[in-house]
Amino acid sequence: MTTRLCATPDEAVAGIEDGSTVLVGGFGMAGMPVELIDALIRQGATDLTVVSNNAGNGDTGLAALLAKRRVRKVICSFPRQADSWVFDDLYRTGRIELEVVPQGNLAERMRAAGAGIGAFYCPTGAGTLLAEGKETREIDGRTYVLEYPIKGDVALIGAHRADRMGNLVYRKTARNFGPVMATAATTVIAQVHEVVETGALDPETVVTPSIYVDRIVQEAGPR
Amino acid sequence: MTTRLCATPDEAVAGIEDGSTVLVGGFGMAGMPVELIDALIRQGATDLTVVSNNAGNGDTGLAALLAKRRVRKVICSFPRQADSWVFDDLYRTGRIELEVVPQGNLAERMRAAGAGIGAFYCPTGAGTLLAEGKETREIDGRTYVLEYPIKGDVALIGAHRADRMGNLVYRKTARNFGPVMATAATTVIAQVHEVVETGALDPETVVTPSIYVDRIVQEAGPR
Amino acid sequence: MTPNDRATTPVTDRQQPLGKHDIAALIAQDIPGGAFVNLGIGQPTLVADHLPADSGVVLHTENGMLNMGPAARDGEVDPDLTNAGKVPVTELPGAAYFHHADSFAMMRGGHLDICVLGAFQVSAAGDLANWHTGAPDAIPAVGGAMDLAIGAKKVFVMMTLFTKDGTPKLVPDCTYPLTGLGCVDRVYTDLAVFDIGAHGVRVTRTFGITPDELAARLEVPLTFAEGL
Amino acid sequence: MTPNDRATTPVTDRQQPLGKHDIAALIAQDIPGGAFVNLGIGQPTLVADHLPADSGVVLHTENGMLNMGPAARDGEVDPDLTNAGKVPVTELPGAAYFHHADSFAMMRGGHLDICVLGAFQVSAAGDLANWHTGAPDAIPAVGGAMDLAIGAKKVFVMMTLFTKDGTPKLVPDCTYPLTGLGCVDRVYTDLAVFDIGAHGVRVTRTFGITPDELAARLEVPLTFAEGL
Repeated sequence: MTTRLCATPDEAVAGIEDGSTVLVGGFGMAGMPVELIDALIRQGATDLTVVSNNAGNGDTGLAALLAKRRVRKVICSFPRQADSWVFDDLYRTGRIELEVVPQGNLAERMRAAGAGIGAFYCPTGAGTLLAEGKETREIDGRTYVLEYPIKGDVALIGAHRADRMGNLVYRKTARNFGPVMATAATTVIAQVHEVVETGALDPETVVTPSIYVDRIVQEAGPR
Repeated sequence: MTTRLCATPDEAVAGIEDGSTVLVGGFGMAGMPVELIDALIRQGATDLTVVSNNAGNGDTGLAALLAKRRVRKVICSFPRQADSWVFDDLYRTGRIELEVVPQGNLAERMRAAGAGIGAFYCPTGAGTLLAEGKETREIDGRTYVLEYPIKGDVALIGAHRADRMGNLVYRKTARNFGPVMATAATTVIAQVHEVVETGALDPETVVTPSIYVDRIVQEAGPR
Repeated sequence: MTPNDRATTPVTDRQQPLGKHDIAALIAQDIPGGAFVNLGIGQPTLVADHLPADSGVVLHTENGMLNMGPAARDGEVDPDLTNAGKVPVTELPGAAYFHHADSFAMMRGGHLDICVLGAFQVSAAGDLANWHTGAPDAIPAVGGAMDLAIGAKKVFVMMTLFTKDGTPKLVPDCTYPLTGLGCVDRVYTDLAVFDIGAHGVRVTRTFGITPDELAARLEVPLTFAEGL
Repeated sequence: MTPNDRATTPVTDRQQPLGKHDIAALIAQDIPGGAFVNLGIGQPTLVADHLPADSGVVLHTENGMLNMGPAARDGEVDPDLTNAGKVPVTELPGAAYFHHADSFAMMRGGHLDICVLGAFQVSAAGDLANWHTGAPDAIPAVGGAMDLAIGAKKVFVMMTLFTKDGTPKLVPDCTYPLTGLGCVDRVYTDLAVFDIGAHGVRVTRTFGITPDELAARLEVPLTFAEGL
């Protein structure tokens, strides 16, 4: 599956279908694929399930996607923020579904999807609201909750550099969910600060190997 | 848990107790912590369970540990090799136990131990001898086998460079099991080609963060 | 191996309740040198300001970093380098970056020595409630709290002992939705420090309150350390 | 997205059975450009020698590398760089290294387009037996075979069609211990190529054997591609 270098974010997000599950990288603004989200808004896919750590900030990016009513459901760990008014209003008026997932389960469930794990027993959340209705099991005297993979149709992630083959490196804490989401979606689209020639990245330092990356686009905007 | 820089491999392996489960890194000779294994032979711990991809080659290293009858059980994916005569003889004469584990399960079961996962459903081996007696479950029409973590009391691993804090980087395919084993054992001991000052490793390239490493020792021998 | 003990200067026991900076200083004194520590968002981040520069304490932030440095000052701000509260921070020599699944594997696998969390309530059995008020119109948001609560070797809570209206936050049973069961080891408050374990709830320090007053204001059975 | 189709020069159908290098060449022709491929230890590694330099095929080795290059020649040998058969190899531009859990996650998560494996037996249902002869004194050793068998999008088998004593290796049911159930998509042999799927076993090529002879020597029901 050869990685395609796209000229624009619009080319990169072409073909995303209504009803898709879209994994969106970033933790706050760090690693957030802003240009891809803006292109997704222009592209028009709707009835989406968005999987991301947060549920949008201010009026741009994910929040703008939500405001346009393109999102049926959000799966995230922390929707409530000082500036999450778009989500807050949609949620309080019953116009969006929410699945709150502990942040570690969010990451591990996507890893499981990428790694071919059918389900796993995890101690997080045992005995809490977020495990209600879920299967549990005692293992060596500890209670574990059975958690299932979260697989994406598409992942939109931000990275620092890509080579032309599609290998990715990240920068500092902007790495966050990108490498995990890249393993967990059928089509992985990366927005990068810079595209370099194949061979320019040290193979020891590649974080997301090219096998996981379908399309890359270099950011147009200033950082 | 501050990482301790040891002067010798003997200092590094001091205190390993009889009956321990010892994870031993390496795939063939790449990443094999030869000096630590030799020190473990001198140290004398016995009744060990050894977890490693192979079961020793020739008459040195792991094979020498086996030959001295210090190992009760081997958990590995591929014991049979052209030069695994020490293991072969012990096994055929009923003097050593063997648990054969698919290589991916070996890695994933150690990852689970390090990641706090109680058990996981995995498709590998379903319907084969290696899943006999194991719990299975259909998930989305596919059969998965329930696998449990493999936790070590001690891990002996080889790495390329350590900084004095204990951060590790590896070299090429010598990385193999080292990073996984480092997460899965109570006491992690790394033999490295070189110890550098803290700050000399690029934080983006650290593969095993210092939190996982208890003791490091620089190799005495030539590479 | 246990973290190195580090010479500490105890906070002098006060005749007055502690402020949040005093509580943070107290917690910092109880963190052994060389420990790997996660400081929850909000007040627990203040603990970092009270760790001696030579403590060797390594801070973890769940968004993928070990050996996090202090908050970034003007001119140091890097949008790619923040803590879990999304505040710009710095990196120290010996730092390491990793992705979210690796970061939470580290937390959930029991590799952190200590985490310090805020709380709405802590129960006598060490149950923690810190993510949800249970109010019907509240938007639930859990972040990494549940992972930290069950993952760290020791969980310290930093909170005021009473709400503004005087309701105790150390309670027989939590009435707010739980974050984790039986996970809290120690509770640092403005009025006292509590150890929680198989022995029950034991008061180890008090600040501006007598043991009798404390016992009278809490519904939790207490024992007291010698000398209190 | 599908791998790019690549212009290939088909192996001319032979009046003689293929040798192992011919089989390897045939498999190489069927690997689409840009595919991510794992070649099992033993004969499947020969396939690499027949991939055109401009194919864009990326080789994976389960001991933690993508974009593996050819075997190392004298002077290139690096003890830290081997393939899964522990043979010294080289790296190509755009290579990446990763640890064993990540490597097997890649395999088991369905990210490899094709793997090529040797076999003792393949059944009509696509069951694979390639790790254990079942002999009572055999020392079992599985390596990564079971992970590859269930993980790759397409599993190609490369083997002789008969053992040295003439026993078929394509069989109604495997008698050797299984590696994986229903996992084989295509079988390349010295005498014929077989597609296995819901349609049963379909012969797509023959080499030095007639369809009637093939049907007579195998106990597996066969269908034949047009023109055979």
